[in-house]
Amino acid sequence: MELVAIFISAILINNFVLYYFLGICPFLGVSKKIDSAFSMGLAVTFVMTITAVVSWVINHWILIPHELDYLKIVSFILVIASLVQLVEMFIRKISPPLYQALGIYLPLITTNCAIMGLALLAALRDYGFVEAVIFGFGSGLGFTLAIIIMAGIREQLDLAEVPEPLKGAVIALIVAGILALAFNGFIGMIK
Amino acid sequence: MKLSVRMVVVLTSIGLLSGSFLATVGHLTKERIALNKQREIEEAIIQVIPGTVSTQKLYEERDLSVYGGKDEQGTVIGFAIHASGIGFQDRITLMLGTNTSLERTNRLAILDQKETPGLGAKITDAESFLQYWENRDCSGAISLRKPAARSAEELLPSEINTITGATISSEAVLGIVNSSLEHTRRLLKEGKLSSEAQDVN
Amino acid sequence: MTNNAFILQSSPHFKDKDSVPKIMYAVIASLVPAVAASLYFFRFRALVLLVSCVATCLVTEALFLWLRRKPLHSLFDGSAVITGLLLAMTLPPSLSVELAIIGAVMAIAIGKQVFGGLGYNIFNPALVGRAFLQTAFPVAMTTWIPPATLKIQTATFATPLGNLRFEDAIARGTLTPLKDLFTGNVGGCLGETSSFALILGGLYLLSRRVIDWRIPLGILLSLTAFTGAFWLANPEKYASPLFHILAGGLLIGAFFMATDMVTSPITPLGTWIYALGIGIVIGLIRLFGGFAEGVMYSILFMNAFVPLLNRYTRPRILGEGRKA
Amino acid sequence: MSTKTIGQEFIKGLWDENPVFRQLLGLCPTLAVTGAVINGLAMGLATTFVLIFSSLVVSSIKKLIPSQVRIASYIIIIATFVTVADRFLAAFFPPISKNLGPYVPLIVVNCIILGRQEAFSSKNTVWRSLIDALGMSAGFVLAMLVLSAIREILGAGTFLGYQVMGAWFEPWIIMILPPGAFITLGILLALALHIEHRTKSRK
Amino acid sequence: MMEVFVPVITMGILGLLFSLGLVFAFRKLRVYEDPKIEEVSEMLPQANCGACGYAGCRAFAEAVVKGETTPESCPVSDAEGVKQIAETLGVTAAEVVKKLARLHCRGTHEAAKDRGTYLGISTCDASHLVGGNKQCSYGCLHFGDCVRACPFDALYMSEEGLPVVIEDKCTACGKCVEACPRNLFELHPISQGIIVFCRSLDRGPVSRKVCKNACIACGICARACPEAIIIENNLAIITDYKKIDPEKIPEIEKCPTDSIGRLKKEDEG
Amino acid sequence: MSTKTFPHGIHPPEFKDLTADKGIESLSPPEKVMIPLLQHFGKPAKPLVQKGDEVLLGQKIGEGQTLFSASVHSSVSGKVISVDNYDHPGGTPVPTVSITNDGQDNPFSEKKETKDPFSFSPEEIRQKVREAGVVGMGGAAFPTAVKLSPPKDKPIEILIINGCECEPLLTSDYRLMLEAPEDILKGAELARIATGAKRIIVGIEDNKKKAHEIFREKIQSFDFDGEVALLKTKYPQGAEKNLIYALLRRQVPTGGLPFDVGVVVQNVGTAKAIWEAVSEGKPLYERVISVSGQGINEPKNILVRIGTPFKNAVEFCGGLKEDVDILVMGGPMMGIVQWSLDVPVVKGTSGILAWAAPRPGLEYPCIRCGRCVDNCPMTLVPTQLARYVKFDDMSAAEKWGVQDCVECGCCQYVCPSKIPLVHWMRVGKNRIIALKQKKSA
Repeated sequence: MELVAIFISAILINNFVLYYFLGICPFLGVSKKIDSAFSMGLAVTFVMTITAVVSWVINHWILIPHELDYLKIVSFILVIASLVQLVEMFIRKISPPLYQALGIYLPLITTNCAIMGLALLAALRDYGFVEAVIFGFGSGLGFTLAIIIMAGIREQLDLAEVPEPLKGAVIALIVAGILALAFNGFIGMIK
Repeated sequence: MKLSVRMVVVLTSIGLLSGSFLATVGHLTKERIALNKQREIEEAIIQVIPGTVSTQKLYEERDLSVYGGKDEQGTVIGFAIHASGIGFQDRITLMLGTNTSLERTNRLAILDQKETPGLGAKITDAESFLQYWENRDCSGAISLRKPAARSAEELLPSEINTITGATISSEAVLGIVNSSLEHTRRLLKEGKLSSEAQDVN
Repeated sequence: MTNNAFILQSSPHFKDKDSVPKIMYAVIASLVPAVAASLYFFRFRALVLLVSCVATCLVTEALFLWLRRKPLHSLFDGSAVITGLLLAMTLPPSLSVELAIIGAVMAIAIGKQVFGGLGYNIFNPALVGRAFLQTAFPVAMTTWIPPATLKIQTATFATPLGNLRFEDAIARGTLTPLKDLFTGNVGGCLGETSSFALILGGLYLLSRRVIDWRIPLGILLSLTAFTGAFWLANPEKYASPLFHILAGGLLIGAFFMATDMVTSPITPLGTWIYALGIGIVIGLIRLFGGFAEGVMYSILFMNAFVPLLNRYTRPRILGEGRKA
Repeated sequence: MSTKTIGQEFIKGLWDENPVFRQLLGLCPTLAVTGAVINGLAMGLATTFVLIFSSLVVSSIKKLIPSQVRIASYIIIIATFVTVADRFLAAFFPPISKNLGPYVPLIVVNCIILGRQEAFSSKNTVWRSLIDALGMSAGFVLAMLVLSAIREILGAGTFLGYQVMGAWFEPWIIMILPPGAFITLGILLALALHIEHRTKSRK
Repeated sequence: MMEVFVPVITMGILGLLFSLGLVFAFRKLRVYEDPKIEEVSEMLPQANCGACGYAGCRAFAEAVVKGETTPESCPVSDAEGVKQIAETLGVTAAEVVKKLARLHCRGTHEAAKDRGTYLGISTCDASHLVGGNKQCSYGCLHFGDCVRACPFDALYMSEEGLPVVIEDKCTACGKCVEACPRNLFELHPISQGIIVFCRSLDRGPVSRKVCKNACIACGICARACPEAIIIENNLAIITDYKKIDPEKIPEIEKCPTDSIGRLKKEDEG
Repeated sequence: MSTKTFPHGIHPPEFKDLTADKGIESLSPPEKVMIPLLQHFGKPAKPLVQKGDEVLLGQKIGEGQTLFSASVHSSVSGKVISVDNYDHPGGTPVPTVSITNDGQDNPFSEKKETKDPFSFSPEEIRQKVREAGVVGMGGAAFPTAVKLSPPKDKPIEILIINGCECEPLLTSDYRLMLEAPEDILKGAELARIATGAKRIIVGIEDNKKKAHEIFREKIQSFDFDGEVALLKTKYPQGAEKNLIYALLRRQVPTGGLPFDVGVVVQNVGTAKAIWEAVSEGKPLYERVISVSGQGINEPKNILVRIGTPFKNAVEFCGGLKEDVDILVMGGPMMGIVQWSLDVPVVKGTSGILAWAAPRPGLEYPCIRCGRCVDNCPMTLVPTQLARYVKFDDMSAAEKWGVQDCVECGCCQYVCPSKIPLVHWMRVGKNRIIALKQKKSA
């Protein structure tokens, strides 16, 4: 039950983008077209799930036993950065079509605060291994949901007479605000 | 120097330098940070078990720690249950003081919450919520009075009043309290809450 | 006869008489029974809120049209009036006028004009205004007064849904009778109390073919199925589907909010998914969520999916996919 | 190379190249911790600290680092200073540290910082980099201040905790919640674009 | 001692691993790119107008470096820019003659009569689809598709209703030539003096009826300069611009409808 | 009797009573005819005469250049006065042969066909139809000979005779069906032979009950496998793809032709022209048109020579009323507006209509009511297509099927925002073609 709660809450209630403001840069940058938003979402979900695993291992096998709490930030960021590179190379090797779809988004993910935020939040909340993985996967799906909705809306707004100074990031932020309002309806559903 | 060798050397040495620098900083701040944490907990324990002079950690796991509040003689005069769980919007962390037999509540303190300001956030408010938690019968599960009773006198000994308009937050706190009480009771029965456990540090 | 007199245009040269203002004024007309009911049940409070919301919406719309250097005639297309009316109808009668005005400004400003005005908004403007108010002033927006017809004086008064969700109404046997829900003799937002008046207006809109019949039907179907399943499983804990349909903002949502043409899908399949989705999300929020009422949130939530629905439910073109 | 005077180098961060309003960088903390001025200010200062020191370090050792491991080295350097800031706040300002939560460690992935190292410090002298870092930080702090002031005043009726609005004022709670953050930043950006557009067309 | 040792070692190992990974990646995945592409790309105007026939300035730069095309194929670059690119690549640049877009119509609101009340979409191509809003079937439709198509803001609609080329801004990218549904634009060298300002193939009486400034194929210009101007399909056509004798220009400009001649001051930006 | 139909579509006011009961009258040939060399879609025909030539009635004056263009014949006897660009009802000037009428109507060919027309081979029928320059008379003016030549790999089962005339106001086909049912059926039989079809279905809308009855009766006397089907009165019932779907539930593939589903559709007027071409060798130099609308003083159905200026036809019908402000060639839903009465009647002219248009309503932004989607007979999403075209996203417009639009006008008819949807579609198609040409160039 606890796992389901973590999962649902990561997608709908404490959505990474709309509640924690994590991953705003790609959320605004890669949400212009649905297709690329979808690929970005998949890439983030994939990397988030792996990050959840790896950061848990680092945290619980190296940092906590040796009381190296203060190395958390630097080790997480290094691990994420190398992980993303590794994943990129790996995908390029095993599946060129997948690389075409996802690969170009992977470098963008390195400095995506959603990934780092995930590792930090999972550590902060002291999640167990399975919980951390579910949290990572759910958060990735939450990000994907938000960015796809946003891309759909922005594709439609491309065909709207949005006033000139509001075009682009501004209208996207306002839409994000209204989306955050709409997602508010789900709070309190998990307790 | 060959480029790849230089790459390895540069990065490794930056890593080494940063490691030693951080070790120093970590070492310097470690105690202070631990002290801050301890002080925060202690203040909360003193708040929920009046008369506490010193405290002792009796049990610890994720989402639930039990502390003993001691008087000047060093006898445990009450338990302080430090628990957290999911609230309306995000996690709620609270501290509940009880007597040593876990049959009466002492006081409740909310340490961390992100409930709706003006509504759910009233769980931190003494008048509308916390006052009802004093001296409740907690030998069984505590229950919620809804719709809210007009005065504390109307409530049963094991009842607390809902915050009008914030039933879910009230329920969330109640849920965290009841489950952690039950858990603590089990620990007590199993003899895991011995006051001979190590001092809080 | 001079040559220059003729009109030059592309075919077709016949056009139906219906127009945007006509549609908008039909919606306004359909709201008359509900407005009347709100005036009857909440008297002066209703009047004040209705007038201030409509006036603010018009003023805000005019201001934005002026700022954007657009012709002012679109002020009279009736859409701003509808936004104002619908917003007022979804406000608690005890709400102060200042807050209602803030809501109305937000409804037009961030709900409609920032997207380019009529026809381009993604979310229902009235609901954006209301959601803004709900989040900004949660206390004021969940404080209810009894209708004037009940003649009781009390500081707080629960809506039928609040009573059900937060006060164990079924167990305590205080569930609001269906008859009261139907006539509107209960607490709640201005325009949502009288199911009778809303159904009347809804049927008018359906008969004029102003709204898509699939939307109210889909919402009612999925909500009935969802709440019905739980009700059948445990009638001691869950209320009947009929109660859920008549209580709260379901009818005003299903007939007047979800059917907003601009923010609902244009494809038939998309419309079905949209409507069924709204019903399910309402059920989820009402039964398990942190709010007693979920109509506003569920419509806004499904509004967000409309562009995706439109895109992925494009009807098959006649002959598409057949081999040439 | 840059031909700007030192003054211009500093000023550009405030408006022309303001990281938040003009370059849309570092939006995550800008949105997340601006519910109260004190948090916004603390965040701004923490970022300033990291930006200045990493710029100093990067610009002074730029010649030693092969370009292939450039980014990796920057990340380590930045992460080191972020850790320092994080530990410092936790040790001496525990309430603020608690309020900012994971957002202080997240400075490490703030695009402003990596961006400045990549775009400026790695190509310029120590002195210029310092000025640039100061200007950028000032721009960032300014943005944080403006946003958090609006949100705190409207959302709670206070500024830095002091009541500034009269008793008649009903706080707009939405402003300190996520939707308010998005909408306020959106409106501020629109204003910034509008002002920029007007000054440009006047030229 | 351990307290310092462990973190230092940990960080050292992390740095080492990371750098090894990067070395590996650098070795395996390096993609060679000619640095000249970057250089040339920076010299280009970055208008990405596509007039050169490539997907954008970057693509053009790649093509130039590979030798697929020549520097002067960028119609937007001025002579200086082309020379610079050519020097970078070590090739000689051909002489670039600055060209400008010219409108071959003088059917102002006043001169060219309307066909009727046009109620369609306000673009030239839409109007052209229903035969146009002007009685003349060949002339300017006044909706400014060319103005909207110009990536350099080098066109504006004059009050008389015709697009005007701002000579300083025009780069002869040819977007307006493509945009005009009636093909009224042509690119001419800046020095070009004489131009026919009409494209109407209507017979003289008809042309005269629908537009005051239309060529009525009277033949005055052709008689004045028969070696360069002919009348064909009811229209004066300059067959060879180079053969026009400057001395004959006054004679040519005796055109009764002003539909051939030098640019008038008011037509220049 | 059940009526067949297709999904969606609209039912605009018909106004057919203006001319439905008026028999076809002949308009005497004018003093001067202007015969455009382009009366079909494709390239103009090559002129065979030049200024000063004497021509006879029915003499070929323009030779179709390609398979898809039709030959043009003189509709009077007289003298060619010019071969030059002249205004065409299509909107832009095309090469036109102007002939002064000597009033003699001396026919070009004297020799009458003696052979029984039904004994011709398919190739002979096609040859005669091509020679006579017959094109589809419904409005699109597609060369009929091409329509009668199905590719070998696509066997034709059914020939549909289109008697729907679903456009409001027009009654020329209806009158033809009443006055020359036998010629139509004979032409249909010839077309059936030429295409190798097994069955003939005549489709008639149920607002033309009288025509339906006559055809049911007359078809008995023919020995082919035929059927007269009653269709619901709905626009665009007469559109080829919708008609095929309504009668046979077959869907013509997107980008395909009726051939692909084993069907050929011919308009009633075309059927009659086929009969005349094959039995008498008579070229298509005259046709029946409706001159109608509230703006015409005496609405009539008239038989006119190709090349007759609109002015003559309108004056024959009492002239225009004072308040007329729209003049249309064809039906009110798909017809082309005219700015002058000097243009000539062409083979594709089914009517000349004029009325006083109501003041155009203001155009509002699309409120996404979805009526265009609910009424599009091709099940397109017109509003989305129009937005794609407006914001110049041609690849999306293509993906959403802008090229499948048949420009029937249903969407624009119902649009409460008064958006010129069809105009946008046409602009879109045009831009896509231009882009493709640019790409291939």
